[in-house]
Amino acid sequence: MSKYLVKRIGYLFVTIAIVSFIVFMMLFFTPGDPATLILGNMSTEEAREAMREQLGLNSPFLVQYFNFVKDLVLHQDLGTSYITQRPVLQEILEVVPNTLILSFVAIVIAVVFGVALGIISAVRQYSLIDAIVTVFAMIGISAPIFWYGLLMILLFSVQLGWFPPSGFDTPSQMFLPCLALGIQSMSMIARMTRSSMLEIIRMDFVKMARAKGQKEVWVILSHVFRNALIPVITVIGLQFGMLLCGALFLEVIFSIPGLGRLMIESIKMRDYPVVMGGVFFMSLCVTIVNLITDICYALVDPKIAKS
Amino acid sequence: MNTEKILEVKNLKKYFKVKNGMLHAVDDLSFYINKGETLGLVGESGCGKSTTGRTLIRLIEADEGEVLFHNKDVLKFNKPEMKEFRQQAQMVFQDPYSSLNPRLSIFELISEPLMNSNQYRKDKVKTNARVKKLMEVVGLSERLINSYPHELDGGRRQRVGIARALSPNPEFVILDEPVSALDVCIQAQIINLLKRLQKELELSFLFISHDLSVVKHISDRIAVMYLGKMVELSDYNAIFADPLHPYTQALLSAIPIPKVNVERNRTILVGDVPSPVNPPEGCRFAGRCIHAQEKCHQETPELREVGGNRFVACHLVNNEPSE
Amino acid sequence: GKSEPANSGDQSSKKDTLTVAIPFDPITMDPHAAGDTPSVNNQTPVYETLVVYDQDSKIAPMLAESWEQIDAKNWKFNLRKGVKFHNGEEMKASDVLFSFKRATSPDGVKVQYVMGAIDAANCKVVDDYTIIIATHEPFPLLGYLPYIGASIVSEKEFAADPEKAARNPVGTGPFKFVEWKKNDRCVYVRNEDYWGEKPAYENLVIRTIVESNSRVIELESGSIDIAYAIPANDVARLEQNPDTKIERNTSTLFNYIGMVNDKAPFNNPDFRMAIDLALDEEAIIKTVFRGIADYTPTPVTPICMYFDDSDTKPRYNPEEAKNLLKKAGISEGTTFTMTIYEDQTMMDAATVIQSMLKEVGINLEIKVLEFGTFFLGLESGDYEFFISAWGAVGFTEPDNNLFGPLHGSMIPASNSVHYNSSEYNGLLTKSRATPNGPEREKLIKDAQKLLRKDVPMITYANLNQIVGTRANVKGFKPSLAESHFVRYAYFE
Amino acid sequence: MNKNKKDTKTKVTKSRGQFAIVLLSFKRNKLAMAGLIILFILFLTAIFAPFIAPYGFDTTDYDNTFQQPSAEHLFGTDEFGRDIFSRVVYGSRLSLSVGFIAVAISVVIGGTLGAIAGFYQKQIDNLIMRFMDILLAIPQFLLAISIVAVLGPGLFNLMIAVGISSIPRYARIVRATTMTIKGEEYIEAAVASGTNDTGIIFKHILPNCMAPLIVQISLGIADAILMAAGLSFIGLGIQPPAPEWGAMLSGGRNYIRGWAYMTYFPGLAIFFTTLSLNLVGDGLRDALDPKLKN
Amino acid sequence: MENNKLLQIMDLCVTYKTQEGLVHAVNNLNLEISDKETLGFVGETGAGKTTTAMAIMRLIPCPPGKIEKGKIFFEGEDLLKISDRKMRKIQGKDISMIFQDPMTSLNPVMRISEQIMEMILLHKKINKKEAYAEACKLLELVGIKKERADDYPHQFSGGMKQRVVIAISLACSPKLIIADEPTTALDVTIQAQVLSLMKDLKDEFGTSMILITHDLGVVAEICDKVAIMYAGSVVEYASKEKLYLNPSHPYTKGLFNSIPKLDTDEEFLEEIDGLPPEPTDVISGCAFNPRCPYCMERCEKEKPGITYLDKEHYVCCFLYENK
Ligand SMILES: Nc1ncnc2c1ncn2[C@@H]1O[C@H](COP(=O)(O)OP(=O)(O)OP(=O)(O)O)[C@@H](O)[C@H]1O
Ligand SMILES: Nc1ncnc2c1ncn2[C@@H]1O[C@H](COP(=O)(O)OP(=O)(O)OP(=O)(O)O)[C@@H](O)[C@H]1O
Ligand SMILES: [Mg+2]
Ligand SMILES: [Mg+2]
Repeated sequence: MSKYLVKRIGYLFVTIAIVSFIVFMMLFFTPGDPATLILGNMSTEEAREAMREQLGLNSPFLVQYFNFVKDLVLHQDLGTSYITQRPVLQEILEVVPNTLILSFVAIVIAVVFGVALGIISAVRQYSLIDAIVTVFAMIGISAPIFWYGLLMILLFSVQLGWFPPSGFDTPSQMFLPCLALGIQSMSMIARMTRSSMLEIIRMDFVKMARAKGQKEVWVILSHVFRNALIPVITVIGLQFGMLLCGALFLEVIFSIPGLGRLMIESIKMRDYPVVMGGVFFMSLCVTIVNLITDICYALVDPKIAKS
Repeated sequence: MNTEKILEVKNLKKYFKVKNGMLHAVDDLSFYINKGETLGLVGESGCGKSTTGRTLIRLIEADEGEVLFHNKDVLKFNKPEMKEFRQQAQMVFQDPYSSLNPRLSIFELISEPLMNSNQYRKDKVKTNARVKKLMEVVGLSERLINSYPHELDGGRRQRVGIARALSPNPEFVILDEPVSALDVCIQAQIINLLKRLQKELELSFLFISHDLSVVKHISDRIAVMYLGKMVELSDYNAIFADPLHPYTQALLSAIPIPKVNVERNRTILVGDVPSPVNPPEGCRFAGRCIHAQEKCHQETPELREVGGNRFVACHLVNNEPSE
Repeated sequence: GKSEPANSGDQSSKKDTLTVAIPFDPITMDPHAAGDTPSVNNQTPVYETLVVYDQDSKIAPMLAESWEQIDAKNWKFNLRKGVKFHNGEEMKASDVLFSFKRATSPDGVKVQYVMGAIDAANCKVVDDYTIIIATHEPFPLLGYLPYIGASIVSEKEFAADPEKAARNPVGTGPFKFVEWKKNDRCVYVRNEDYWGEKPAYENLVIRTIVESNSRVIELESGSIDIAYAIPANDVARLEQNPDTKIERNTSTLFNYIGMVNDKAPFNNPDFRMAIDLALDEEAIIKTVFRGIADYTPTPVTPICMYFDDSDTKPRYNPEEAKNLLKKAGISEGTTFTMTIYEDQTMMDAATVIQSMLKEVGINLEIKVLEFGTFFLGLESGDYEFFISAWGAVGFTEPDNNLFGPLHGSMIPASNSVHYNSSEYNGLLTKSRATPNGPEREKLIKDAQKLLRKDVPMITYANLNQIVGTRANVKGFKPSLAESHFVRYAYFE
Repeated sequence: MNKNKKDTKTKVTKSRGQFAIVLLSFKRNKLAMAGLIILFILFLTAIFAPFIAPYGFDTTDYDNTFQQPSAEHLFGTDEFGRDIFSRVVYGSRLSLSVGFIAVAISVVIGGTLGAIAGFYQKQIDNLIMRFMDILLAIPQFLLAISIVAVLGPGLFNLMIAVGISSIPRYARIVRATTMTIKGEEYIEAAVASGTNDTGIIFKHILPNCMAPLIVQISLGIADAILMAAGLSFIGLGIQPPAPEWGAMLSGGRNYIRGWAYMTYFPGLAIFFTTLSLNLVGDGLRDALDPKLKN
Repeated sequence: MENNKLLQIMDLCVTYKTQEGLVHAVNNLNLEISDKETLGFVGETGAGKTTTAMAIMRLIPCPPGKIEKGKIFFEGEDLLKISDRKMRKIQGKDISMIFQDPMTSLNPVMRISEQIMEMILLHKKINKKEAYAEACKLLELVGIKKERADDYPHQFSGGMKQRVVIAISLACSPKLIIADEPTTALDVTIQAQVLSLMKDLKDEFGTSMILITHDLGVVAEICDKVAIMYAGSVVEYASKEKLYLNPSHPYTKGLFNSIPKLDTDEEFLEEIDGLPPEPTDVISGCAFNPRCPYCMERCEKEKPGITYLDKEHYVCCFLYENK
């Protein structure tokens, strides 16, 4: 297991290194001059040239990338934001907790309700409740998150005045965005749980458990569910990337200071260090979550635990 | 019987690289098949029967050894020679469900091997006639010519598989468990069909199966494999009347016989077939053999002739058969 | 927000926190590195300048008690005594000198556009409370001094650790900085040692709420007291709501349609005039700004000093426009591209302009670029039509709106229309050397008349400052740009 | 071991093509049928937009701005007095073409890569799939944003961005199916009958890859439409006055307080489009995947 | 009702609703089994063997399955009428079941010991520790070392898994074990091991057993009685000896003739023509009539009733009606 972990973590670093290279390359070829953006359009060409020199924007691509890596490795430093002149790491760390809280709460909501609904509809296949869950899940998957985020504000903040439409400090502020984000993944998870439960439910060992005289509830929970969990875990892992994207919309709609918004703004402002840092961080999150899902996988599936 | 060797295999080896070592799927196999003869290849699951069959026609590339087809080494054939060879040697697969492409019609399936020869590719009428002839030969009604495999039952599908193998007029056909997926009644139909075709078309068969009674019914000679090695090879009568290798003996005694009141001395093997990954030195059967001795665990027994055209790989069998 | 909704007036007398919502997050707290409105919004509570525009847009003393112009290039300022920085140090002339030096050094590169005029090397400290400020060329310095780049910072703090100082501003203003939560809020507390009249409330919170809807909803629910940049379509509702009200002011900001003047057919004044004639600016204002903006005939907006009020009507005559187009050799159905960046009002305006130009037989393709890409092309003069804006500084000094965007020496930096008229250049250069008075007034007005004739750009809207406040917030008046002063606000 | 014996149960003798079977199981699946019908209507709408829409998508009418839905303007009018119904109708052209073309891009590139990886395996496979893994480590939407930033906004660039960012999923699925199919006995049978590599890829592997791919495509188009709308929503999408639904939604957001209907209709349009595609995709999956049948 | 009958099935009908139509999986099936008796239940694929077994256990998935009519008496009580609770008490404790495929009948994520303990804890009032000890004892009984009790199924070979399943089914010393093709998925040598184990255990515990299979050899080995099933109903029922020596129903005869014999050489096998009926087809008269070589006019119109050839031997065929 530990060897496996070491290998995975090594792989994680390689992935991130290449991701950073790709992103760096993409940014390099992106039109738009950071110096102009920093200084504004009233600035003089000399000032901009000086700024470019100062930011190292005039060196060749590989040199710039090398400097980035050097700083990262030697100083654990992601550089300084062109725009705010603050360390990128600090910029990111300030906003990242909100994004993580948002994603985490959403995923908890999604997993708890998604799995429960999935189980219910699988067990009661073709029943009314199954139909309702299926339709609900389809709606959850198809409706654009930025739309129902808005509708939620319209309903809960404007019409009913129950929750504030912006900010992310108090639980009441967090409720709407977390719910909105959770709904989408919940739908995915519910459907996945349902179909993998249905697949497992037909297997011989389930019949065997019933033939033992086991109660149906326990058959479902102790035999079917644990096996059905394996594909569900993959979905949860994959959901995380999607969740970060959904979070980005909600950060915009609910005015939440988060990583997604920071990224969009930085991309627009050609604040390369922040973009790099953000991508770096997001990839790190995604890869770590993948690692965690793989470990959960191993915990659930004894076959994988061995190898 | 004609004694011309159509196929001769010498020291064939195929190892697969797997996670924790080398999997000895086929290890130093030698045998031959005469023209018009059926060689039965039996053994338990995973002992390398299919791998042997596949390496013979180079669906898998062998690691070592020679496969002489009409005295020419198949393993050294170049592309055009291979193309020629593929017309002469064909294969019928175990699973009539997965061995037919579900998207092709029966006509397309049967004519596929023909498409490699110019005379058929250009001439639609000829192909059509040939396919219809083949369908008739294997007992498929002509109206099925445009149906798709999923519309047919297992027996019919296997007939399609056979027709397809026969379409380029091969001399030699490898039959990889062609009946094991079928019910007894259908199985009987297919076996009869194969026997009839062999007679009519003077085919040579390599018949792979794990069902000894079926093998016995169809084969002239039988080779028994265990964990990638051949342990015994002789005439079918001899094997059933007087199995020499302890494994063959155990195998025979394990077959349930559908008769009442037959008294049998059964040797029930203990333990499971060991893993073929990095097998130890010595006789591979030694671990389960009730007669195993010191020597068996240390030296690998060679397949040797023990008279009467019988071959066996066991330290404990005397040079002359006991009769 | 942290603050609970204030339901009625009885509670508000006790209120000691003012919460302001702005639409964007500040970029920096370093006044010499700030060019953007949100940063200015967050620095005005903390930093102060030598002089200031009062609520009536007149120059008034702030850190300087009095001043005089010694000659064309030198000004003497007498500083206020007993002014303390938030770190307890007293403000001296040396701090002023330091601030100006810093603002004109590479550190102040973002404020170069204004501060570059100051010749820091020749500024002289006379004594602790007197300083002489020099400019390179004759320059209307006083009108520019309320600029954020001219803020006075503590020499001690900035000399020691500029980076820390940039994040933890230490100024002389009525509020002390407490914390800055990125993309969320900045928090301030009243400076109890303030030299002047202290604000009526103790805490100031400036929140970043990007969504205009949310800003309005939060204002309605009482979570915030003042909301900047209220969308025009919410004005009526906030005015009707007894709990909220709208404060508005005109401004020196304007949006314009740019045409690259050194490129055919835009180099033909007839063509430019034809476009002006084809556009019904009032209709644009009505649709895009829901009527809450004014027309300005030139970059000099009506509030500016020396506004030329002889010719203020928008020109709209599609028939004449067609004639002029014919004269300019533009055939019916010619297609042009209008490049804009993604700003809702600009996209809306472009949409309206598109349909108006269609009336005179010009097809307009709208190309929306990202902000970053937009400016790149602006510099290189790649565009045909474009829409841009000017005037973030917000002074009534007309030079601000005439020189940067149109003076020949500013090509390509800020003169994006590449207008280079020797007559116009001469008028402006001369006006800079002329002290305020009838002579300067004439020069400035002539410049405006020239622009009216030449139409190098079509200024279609003079924006209004629209700020929503709770009904119990008094004493607040929007400034001419978005850098409003909240220090005078109080709860009733 | 003859595990295969079990399969012998699945016998179909009635003469039905695969397509007919899919259709049949589709007919039984009411949700999928509903999806198919909605999708069909959408297609008709897109094709006949000029005949359906009562006004032009960019016809402004400054005297009739902000009209609530009425008989004259089914969905009301927007801030320029444009008829929202007409815009939504014309928008179907954009959204559907963005969805289809973007997916076409990713299927062609991803599918080819996946097929190459799956067929030749070993190093090539390793190289391609590691690269795909890396692309997958960047959240897809972020990747799309970055690509739009590089290329600039616009209809075509939007398609490219959405297309490129979903390459990995098609590469993966095609690779996986190629590899499964490669292991099928009928491929061996084809080799044994002398068919060459090209014949095998085109006659045997590709046609059999289609089932899972089609499912993925129909779900993928829904995702692509959503993603394109998302990009428009944050202002990186199609240029005005093109009636892209995401952009309409984004624009309508400013008027949500007094004129919420402006966000209802484009939102509903996106929703129904993706819903129908998801339903159809789901139905296809059930119809094509024997495991889920009972 | 005679009292020595442990299980008696009367007129059982089971149907499945499928896309193609209603499948009459079990049609008016009658069957009985006495104490300490082993019944072999033979038939082709799709004959309805598994369905019958599931009906006894009351595990027919519903939908799509439905028990249309019939009675299943177990120790005098109709299993189809009692409450779920009561049925759960019987499941596992009095009747236990072994499924066809050992690969899938064990839960892959539970330890072997847990799976055995589950059964014990459900039906015996003992604590976990005792249950664990008992589970180990059961494992030893089926020839698996108790050290391996905490392993997971994937660490076992097929034969071992099937033995674990047997251990589970024996855990509560049931009165009846239903074994659904317990060895079909196993190799011959392993099959021999498992069969001999089952035989020993059955004798030791004195349980009754229904052994479902399509292999007449297996039946010959361990059964006392045999029921031949065709298209959902039993066509012939007799003691093993009687059936093997005197197969009477044309289908039974065909079945015997289809099997390749080990002890005699024949050129061709006798086959039953045609194919088993489609599950959805309703055949009027005797279900076997389209394939029956002795088919009479009457067979196409009427369903044959039960004809007793002997006290222990009945057949459903008009050929014997008047004898
Ligand atoms: N491509 C492969 N890669 C790795 N191992 C393989 C491969 N093909 C076969 N093997 C292994 O080689 C051994 C022999 O396999 P083979 O299929 O020849 O056995 P078999 O006797 O035909 O078995 P069966 O009766 O199940 O068909 C098995 O252990 C199998 O797992
Ligand atoms: N869950 C089900 N849904 C629909 N039809 C079913 C179901 N289970 C069984 N059947 C049908 O009922 C008939 C009898 O099936 P059953 O499984 O009892 O046969 P069997 O004799 O056990 O066959 P095998 O030897 O293949 O196990 C078959 O035609 C089968 O297709
Ligand atoms: Mg005009
Ligand atoms: Mg069965």
